[in-house]
Amino acid sequence: MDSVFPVDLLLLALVVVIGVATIRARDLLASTLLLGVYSLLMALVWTNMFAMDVAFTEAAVGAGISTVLLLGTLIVVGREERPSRGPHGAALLVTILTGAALLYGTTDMPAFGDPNAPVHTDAVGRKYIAQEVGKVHPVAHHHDDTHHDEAHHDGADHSADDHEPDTSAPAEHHGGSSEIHGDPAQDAHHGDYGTHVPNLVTAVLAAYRGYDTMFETAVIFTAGVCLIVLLRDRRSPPKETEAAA
Amino acid sequence: MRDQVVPRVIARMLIPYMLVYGFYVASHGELGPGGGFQAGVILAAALILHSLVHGLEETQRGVPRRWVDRTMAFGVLLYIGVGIHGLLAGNAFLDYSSLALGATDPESIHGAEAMGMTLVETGVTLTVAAVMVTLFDKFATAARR
Amino acid sequence: MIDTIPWILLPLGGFIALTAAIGVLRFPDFYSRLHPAGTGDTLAQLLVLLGLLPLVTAWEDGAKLVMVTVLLFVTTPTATHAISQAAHLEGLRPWTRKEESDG
Amino acid sequence: MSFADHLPLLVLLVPLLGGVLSVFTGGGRVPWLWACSVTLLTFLGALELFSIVTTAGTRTYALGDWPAPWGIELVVDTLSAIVITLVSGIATVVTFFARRNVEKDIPADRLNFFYSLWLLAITGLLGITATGDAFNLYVLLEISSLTIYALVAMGKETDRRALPAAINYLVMGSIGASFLLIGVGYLYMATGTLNMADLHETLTLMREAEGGFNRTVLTSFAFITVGLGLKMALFPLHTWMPNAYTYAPAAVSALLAATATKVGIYMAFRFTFTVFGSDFGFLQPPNSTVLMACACGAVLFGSYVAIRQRSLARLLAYSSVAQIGYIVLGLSVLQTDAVTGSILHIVNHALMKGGLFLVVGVVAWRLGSSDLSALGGLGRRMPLTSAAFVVGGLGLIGVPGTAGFVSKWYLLSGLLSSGHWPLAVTVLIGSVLAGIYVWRVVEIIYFRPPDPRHAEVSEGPVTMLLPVWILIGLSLWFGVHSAGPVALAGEAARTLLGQGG
Amino acid sequence: MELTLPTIALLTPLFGAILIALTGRRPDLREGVTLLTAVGLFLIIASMWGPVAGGERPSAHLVELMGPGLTLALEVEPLGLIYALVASFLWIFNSVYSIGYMRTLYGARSEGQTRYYICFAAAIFAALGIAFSANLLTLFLFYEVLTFSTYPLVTHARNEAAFRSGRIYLGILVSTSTLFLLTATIWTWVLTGTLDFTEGGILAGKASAGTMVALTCLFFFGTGKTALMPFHLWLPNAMVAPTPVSALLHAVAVVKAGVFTVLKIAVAILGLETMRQTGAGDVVAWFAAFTIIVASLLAMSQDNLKARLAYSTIGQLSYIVLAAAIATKSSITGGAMHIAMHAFGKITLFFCAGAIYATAHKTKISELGGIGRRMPITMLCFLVGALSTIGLPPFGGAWSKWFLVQGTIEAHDIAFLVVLLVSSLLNIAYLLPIPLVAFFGREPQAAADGEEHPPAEHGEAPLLCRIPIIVTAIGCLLLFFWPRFLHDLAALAAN
Amino acid sequence: MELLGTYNYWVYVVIMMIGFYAVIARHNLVKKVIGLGIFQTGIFLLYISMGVVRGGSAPVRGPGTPPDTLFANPLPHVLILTAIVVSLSTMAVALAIIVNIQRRYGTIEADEIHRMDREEAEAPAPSPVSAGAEEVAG
Amino acid sequence: MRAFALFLALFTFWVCLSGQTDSTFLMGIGLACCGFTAWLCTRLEIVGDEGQPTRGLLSFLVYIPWLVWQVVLANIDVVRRVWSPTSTSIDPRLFELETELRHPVARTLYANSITLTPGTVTVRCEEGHFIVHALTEGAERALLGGDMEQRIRQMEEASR
Amino acid sequence: MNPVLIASVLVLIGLALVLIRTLRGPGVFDRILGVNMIGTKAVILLCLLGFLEDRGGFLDIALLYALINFVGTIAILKFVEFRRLGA
Ligand code: NA
Ligand code: NA
Repeated sequence: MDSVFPVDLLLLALVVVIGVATIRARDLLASTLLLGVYSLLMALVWTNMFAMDVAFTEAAVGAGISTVLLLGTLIVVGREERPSRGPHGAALLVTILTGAALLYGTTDMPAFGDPNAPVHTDAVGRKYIAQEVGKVHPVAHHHDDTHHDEAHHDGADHSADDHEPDTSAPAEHHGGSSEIHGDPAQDAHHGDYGTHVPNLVTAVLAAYRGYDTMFETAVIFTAGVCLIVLLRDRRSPPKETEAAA
Repeated sequence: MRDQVVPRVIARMLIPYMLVYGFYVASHGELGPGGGFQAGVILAAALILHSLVHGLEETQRGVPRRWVDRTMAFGVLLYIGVGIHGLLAGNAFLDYSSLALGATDPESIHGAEAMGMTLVETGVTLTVAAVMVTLFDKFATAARR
Repeated sequence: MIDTIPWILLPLGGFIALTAAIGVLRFPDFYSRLHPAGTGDTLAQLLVLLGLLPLVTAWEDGAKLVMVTVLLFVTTPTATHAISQAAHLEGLRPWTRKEESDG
Repeated sequence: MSFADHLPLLVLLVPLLGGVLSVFTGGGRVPWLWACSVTLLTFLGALELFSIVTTAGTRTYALGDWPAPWGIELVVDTLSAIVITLVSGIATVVTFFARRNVEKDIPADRLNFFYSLWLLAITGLLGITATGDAFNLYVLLEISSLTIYALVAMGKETDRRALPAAINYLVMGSIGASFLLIGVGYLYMATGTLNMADLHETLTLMREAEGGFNRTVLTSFAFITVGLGLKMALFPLHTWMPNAYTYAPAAVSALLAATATKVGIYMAFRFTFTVFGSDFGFLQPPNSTVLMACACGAVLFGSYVAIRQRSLARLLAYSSVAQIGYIVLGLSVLQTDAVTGSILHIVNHALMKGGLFLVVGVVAWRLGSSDLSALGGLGRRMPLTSAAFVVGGLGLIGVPGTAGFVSKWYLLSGLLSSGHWPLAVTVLIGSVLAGIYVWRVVEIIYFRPPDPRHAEVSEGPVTMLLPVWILIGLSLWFGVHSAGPVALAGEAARTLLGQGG
Repeated sequence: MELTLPTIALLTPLFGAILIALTGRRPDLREGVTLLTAVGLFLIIASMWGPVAGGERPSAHLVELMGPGLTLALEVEPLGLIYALVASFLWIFNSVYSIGYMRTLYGARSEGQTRYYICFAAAIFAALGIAFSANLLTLFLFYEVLTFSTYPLVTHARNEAAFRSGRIYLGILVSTSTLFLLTATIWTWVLTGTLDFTEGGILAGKASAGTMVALTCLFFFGTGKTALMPFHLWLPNAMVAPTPVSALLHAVAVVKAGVFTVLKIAVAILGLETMRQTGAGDVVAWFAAFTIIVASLLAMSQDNLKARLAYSTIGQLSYIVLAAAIATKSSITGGAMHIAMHAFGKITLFFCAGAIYATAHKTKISELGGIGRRMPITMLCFLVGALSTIGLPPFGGAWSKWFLVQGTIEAHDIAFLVVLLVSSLLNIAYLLPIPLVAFFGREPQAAADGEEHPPAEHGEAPLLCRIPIIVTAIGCLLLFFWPRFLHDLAALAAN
Repeated sequence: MELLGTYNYWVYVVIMMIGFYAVIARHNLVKKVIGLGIFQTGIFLLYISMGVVRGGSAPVRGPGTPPDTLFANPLPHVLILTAIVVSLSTMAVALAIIVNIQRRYGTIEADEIHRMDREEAEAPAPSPVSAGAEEVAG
Repeated sequence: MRAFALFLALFTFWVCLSGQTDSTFLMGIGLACCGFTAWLCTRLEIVGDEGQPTRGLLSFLVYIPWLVWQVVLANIDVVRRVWSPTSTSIDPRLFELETELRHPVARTLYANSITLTPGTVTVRCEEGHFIVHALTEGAERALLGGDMEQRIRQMEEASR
Repeated sequence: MNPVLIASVLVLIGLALVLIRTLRGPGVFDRILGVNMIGTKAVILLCLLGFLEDRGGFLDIALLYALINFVGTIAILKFVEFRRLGA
């Protein structure tokens, strides 16, 4: 039994309790505080699920930045939520239907943590982990319906080798997998980046899916611009206007 | 909070270390957890702490709004610029291997890839830090009456 | 010898942390709850640090562990103080035994 | 790699860079000029890309030279090329148009930021169209959404109701995006990949292996459909749209109406056909019945409510609800002609509605209001603007000679040849209702006595009328010379339906 | 776009419209242009008579609208030529009449006259497009253009009543064409893959009997311009328009476009043979018969002259619809001829009504007592028009009625024969009293409150109104004695 | 074990339902935004759960990592990093709009705002200013 | 001078964090970042006596073990009171504590030390006096004894 | 069994107990105190979890969280005390 599970169970139970409390609190300040705690515990959950970078971010964002943003808002809008009458029937129905649909979808899902899940056995995740994606061959820039076998770095598949035959098996092997497995000196060999990028998350984030991250940065930038536009400084000095005009 | 001695002193002590910690997280993204985004948040948190304790005006005297606005755009531009470098070098957009500047040995290529990642992460850091500071600035200003 | 240190210090740290939590839950008013909050966790962290140090493999991990502890030693009392100061400024009055016997 | 190879990327890199750099453009007319140049450049690139794709077939672009499905790839096929050209073209025209409206609606010291958001919104829309990655699509969708929320909220300078409209849009849009995220997550869970082509391949293999529907995939389909339904304002998930279109700055409404919802529909096409595949069997009864019911509801409800509106912008917004219904109707029957009609209608409706919202822009700029009560006698005082409205309105009805007729023709022949009589009747009734709401406005414009408050108002300036008539004129042009568009849309439809092409 | 004779004919009124727009500020020039265009157009169309009667089919490909099979194309064949000839010929005199009428009533420079002449030219353009269309798509397109181009004419008065009528006009015409005609067109396209007008129809063997019935109903009811009940209301409502417009609606272009369309569809889409075999026209035929009788009865109850004429038109149109529905050779011939005959008769009647209004400001039949003595020529022409409409010799209407009757006999349908005969009696009952009253009735005296309607000291209608009346009345007469050329074309069409 | 196999997914569904309910049922706009945050965190949990491998470890491959280590799939982590950023940005924009609403309406309760708008629409609107007309005059 | 001291401290911090002493690149980056931070902090006006009390460092290092010992000692007391089955074990009170400490860092250290030692929490930290909340009378008396203030005053004097 | 897990569970239980205080209040300062304390406990927990699975990266998160927790608490207090953030 993994140590993941007991801690995970306890944490998740707490998360649910806090979630409900956050929603139920009339005092918006209390809601804000609880949301911070909620994020923090969620970060713990994710730490426990080996998602270090995500936990790192969630802690910084959920407990830090969004708390501050909410506080800034509450200063303007006040702390009290006007009381409303009882549970909202239609909303409850919609929520339950949505939840039921989601649960229905989970019934065909692989078990939690199952190493045979498609997510782990599919070539995509495995090549990320091995950092053996390899660049597109210059000739094959277009019409690459057969992109599965274009990687030119083909080392060993480090994980889940024996669970499912790799449909996109590497076409040619430089050296043998046994050599790499056996020789500790070779352990450090990573196909795409040598030893430079041990954090696989960073590799995927900044390189393989760097395009996503570029737009993520653009999203942040967008948020900044939106705020500049939407929250005009009321005491904006007139010289600023002049300078712009 | 300027007149509350304990938070003020502690904040003054902490802020430089927070900043350095932020830079550390940014530059060690490839090695461990964290990266541009987290680093940016930490850097911003340091400045936010400064604003909380010393007041917005004082922070903006040290780090003017204009800088922040420029940094916000500069980060994105750095990211795009690294991408365009690959494009101009005859590879695809965001192909960092062109940062090896013609070297073809695997070690240089790997180093170039890592360098590219560091550069784009720096771009992310700058933008995130600047935007987070802007967010705080805007909400704090909006809240002032 | 070095293997037993974690076995002593870590559960002790956990116990202190738990104690502090119970204190916060049990104590009658805000001001008295400050005490376990401001002290219990720092000690717990200290014990955890000492308990974990034998398990550290890379020296920078040890350094970080120390840093976390130092940081907590700096920030926890500061935060506790700041909270109590805010409460006091707000006019929150402490619970006293005399009051209880009066009421 | 040659310049042409980079085009799929460049068409969205240019507005992205332009959007970021726009922050540095200072004030006055510089930001506007900048935005105009950027969109024009984008449009020229898109035209070039369009000609390449239509002659040489689908283009792909592996970002960072990482092969798909590990890296993200851009895929521009006929449908994407059409939508890219459409979006960038309309963006160019609307940007050129926007100056006066924006100067009136937006404080002068925020113009560079406004155009920054504007260009980023366009970037997002173009990016959605070009990407071949399901998650990247979500990210780009959020860029465009976020900017559009802010752009809508900027209508607050003239009418505070823009703010609730924007927050409502934001909440519903975020729910939509979240549903999309859930759907993509379930898909990823089931297949382990995010690349659209790869997803399709894996799903096909899965179906063959399992001999039935995987419940995870089925749920994913449902959530993606609902999410995109929210984004494209498909009845009954359209409730955010009328207010957003009404209270947003006029230029923003035009951009939104012409491009944003269209891109939403484009996404529905991508997921339905490229990812799930028409042969997947999801769009069979009863699933398709739900979609058809929504589409029919959209047509009837949207048209009916449009008749009862008191503001021109709102009327056009509800009309959009109805027109989106037509497009979804075509999609839901999975028949070549109907899908062709849908694709045609994406383009045609974008042109017509874009032009009509620009008319609203001219009117709002001149009269300070787009209330129908203020439009009396407009036909005499602003003859060209009014004529543009009439032509665009006829297109909405689907009168022969306008582009609207062509798309409706294919839609109807698709519906009839697949035996969907009730749907065809709905489309026809929708057209009649469209006739009523359009004609109501025409009567006011031409026959009501002028409002004395606006007695002195004269025709809009050439720089505003030109964009209006470019869009309206194009919709007329495509109404007559529609053979080319029809052939192209037909090819796109056959490709989507996997009939070769 | 091929610049052959049909194309030139089609474009002539369009250029005329542009010229009218350009000369709008100078009324004399403007109206001169109108007349010149009308005459020129008639000559161009008349020049096609010889070749078409000789079996040629001048054609032109305009534009490939939506790809193969869905093009805009023109082809001149006998039926279309009849309609085009009638429309272009009557346009000349309608223009003359318009000039007289509008100047008398409103003055040369009054509001909206340029628009009036432009729309008139545009309506003729659309009518020609319908007449020469080589396929159903082209026909449908011009059919809609006609609707929209005549809308400004119907609402020429720009008052509340005009809007209401305009709404009804557009509402009925657009919704019937959208809901039924378009559906039928697309359905045909889906069934056959072509929309080209073909001799013998294109649906033979492609559609079941039930489909044929449905299609026929969709086509016939979808052609709202035939004013088949229950979609007839637009026609009486449109009488608020100036009289020349009514003439255009009732005689020159609009309703004739409707009946031309049904005839054309019966001949070249549905196919007469197929229709007869499948009984496709039965439902429509009964509706037409019903319309004929009811419209005649309604006409009798109208006191407003133009309203009575409007209901008369509804009845007369249904003759042609009935002819198309019966789908025999004679009935089609009769129907085709009736287009011309009714046009001449009805335009005469409307011209007269307009002349009476312009001269004496009278609209009600009950006020017409003795007017024949002040306006003898006008009322004489009215009598001629009425007799031709009723179908009595020696006027043109007699021939078309004759072929219609023959058609019902060929179809062995006694019921429809009876309907025709009864309706003729009704025609007499509601049309003849008017000239009788005019000539023999007593001139009404001033009403009690009376300065408003003083016994008008007026004489004949203005010259520019009188000439067209006389010409069209003579036309009615000539068509009886020289029906040959018309009959030949009609018979060609029916084959 | 079967129960343990899917409980994570149940929890995520529950969390999403909590947030979703708040988004649609609450009138207070700040509460809606908070609900949205919880809703989205639920989705993040779904993704992160996907990446977990029993017996795996964090996807960092240091020099000392044994070669046969099972790693959690890094891709969901990357996706969620992006999604968190997006969610934060959305929240910031939403709150900015809410601040504006409070300033212009004096309330952030959606139903009250709706009521105010309706009342305003029913009342006769003041004459709008015509900017274009001004420009023509000037 | 202070900025340089800060720079040195920061770089030490960096080395501890990074641990990659063999990577010239990372160390170079570290130097640059620490330099930049020092410069930025100067701009932000947080470099100074309050932020970097460099001179009292040595005596501070002596003070720490004593403080930790106090923390441990006093914690035992709080633990006992927390686990005691009745709530009678505490008798909270608020009292004023005169202090002669002037330097902000010294006052901060004193205030935080009071808070860290269980049984007492600094509630207000005013010029010349603190307001302290004590859990028991014993804790109050221990503080009023002034042992802690004495040690800190020695440090304050040493750094002057 | 391992000492790290024992400590983790103990800390986690403590965290849950503090949560009860946070939820109950009664005053806003009790909540703030609770939140701050949960933060501290989370930091301890993060240190422990790092050694539960032998991953150094956790310490970075702990460090970050200690910092963020402090800044957040100061921000909240600023809100409560001054009803503003900026000055
Ligand atoms: Na990282
Ligand atoms: Na204490």
